[in-house]
Amino acid sequence: MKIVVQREDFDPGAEIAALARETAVGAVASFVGLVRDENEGARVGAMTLEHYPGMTEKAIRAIVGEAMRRWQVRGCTVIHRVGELKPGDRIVLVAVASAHRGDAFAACEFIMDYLKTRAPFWKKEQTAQGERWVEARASDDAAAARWQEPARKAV
Amino acid sequence: MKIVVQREDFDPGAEIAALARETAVGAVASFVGLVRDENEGARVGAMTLEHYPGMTEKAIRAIVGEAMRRWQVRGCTVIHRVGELKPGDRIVLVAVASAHRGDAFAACEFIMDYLKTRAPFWKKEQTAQGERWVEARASDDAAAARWQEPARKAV
Amino acid sequence: MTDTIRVLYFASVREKVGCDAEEIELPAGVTTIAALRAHLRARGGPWAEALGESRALRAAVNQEMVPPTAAVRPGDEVAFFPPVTGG
Amino acid sequence: MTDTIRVLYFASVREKVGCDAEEIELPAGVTTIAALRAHLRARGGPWAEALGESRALRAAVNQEMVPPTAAVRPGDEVAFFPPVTGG
Repeated sequence: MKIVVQREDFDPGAEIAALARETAVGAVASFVGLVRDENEGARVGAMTLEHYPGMTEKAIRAIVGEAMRRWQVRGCTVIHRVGELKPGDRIVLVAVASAHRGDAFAACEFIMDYLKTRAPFWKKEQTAQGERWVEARASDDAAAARWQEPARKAV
Repeated sequence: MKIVVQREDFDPGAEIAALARETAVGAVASFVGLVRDENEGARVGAMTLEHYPGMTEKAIRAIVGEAMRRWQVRGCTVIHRVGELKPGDRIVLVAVASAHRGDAFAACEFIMDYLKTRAPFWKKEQTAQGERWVEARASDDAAAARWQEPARKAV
Repeated sequence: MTDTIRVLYFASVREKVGCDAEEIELPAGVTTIAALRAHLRARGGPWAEALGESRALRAAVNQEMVPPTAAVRPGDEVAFFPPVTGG
Repeated sequence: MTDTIRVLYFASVREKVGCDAEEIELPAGVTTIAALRAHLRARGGPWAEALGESRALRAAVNQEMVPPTAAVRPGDEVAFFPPVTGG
């Protein structure tokens, strides 16, 4: 499991190749999130990503651990950038290696959905109308809620 | 939409970067399928991928077209190799670019599931026990069936 | 206009019949994939085996996957093959 | 043993209170996140606004996200922040 929070860019191809090195891996599902030049109707010129050092890595490790409990995962890489970013810049990479594609896809999407709602990152956008903190989306909560396991009955 | 069937290897990082070039793209979901060194309990030394030239490209184009009808897709790349492959070799890449991650993930997994059951490729494995054609899996049919839309009522 | 069709075989079907493509005359009365398969099977030997009724085969007409009830017409390109295993 | 806790503020909360971290004495009777938030809000001014009851804020104790009912003990690291927006 490789979890990194950094200011620098990353290389998705190199990360995917590193996960594919083990010959029992038949599937690598991955996701790259990028800064869009438009959000909620305003042009975005730049963005600053703030985080909670220490807690961030812990939170991501817990999310990945939960994914490994639920699915057959042979390797996982999460890289999240912080600091100043411009439209087109990569923000986040989640890559999951597994023997089979179903596990790889599910674990990758699960990690992204949980990261969106549980990892302490905050985005501030610079637009023509000034700076603004990005607001959390109800759709992200809904996406994460899909993965909730049925509650166990109290005994 | 880029669809290629080729003997040569491909570069997932370069393909993902090409899809990410448009700044309205906020998400690129991708999948890389690889030759495993073990299948159905036997060690696999090599594999040959046969296909139906002409129909293959058509079938993949139809699958990608269906994905674009169902989800917001801003770009899509499918590369599938044929010929001789060894354990660890890449077989297939599906990469989907979208404004949002939900569309990118769904379209990418849909294309993989349909490709597995509708694109005319056949795998033959070389194992210590000799050559054998890989048999289609019921689990792949089940994975593709998940995406079936409810039938319209006859009028 | 021609009365022939082109028939292609892939993967294990191709290996069993020992042939990857042939031109054949479409016999009168053979108008569907199922009928064509029965016609070819009637050649006996490797044909009877490769296209045996118990085999779960797929077919395509003019490069589109079709059910056994699909029509076959002169000039068509028809293919028989096992369920696909790419990806 | 110390009676102080470390309180951290992030994003819009940090900007509003004009402070990213402080050490405070944990007052007697303040034993939960909700009570600590009310205690800080009682400072008035930017505190009342940044930690206002109508704001959907999140909290963490020792770097784990917790509900408002969670316990706060001397020595803890507590953080207040808006809902996260990474990824």
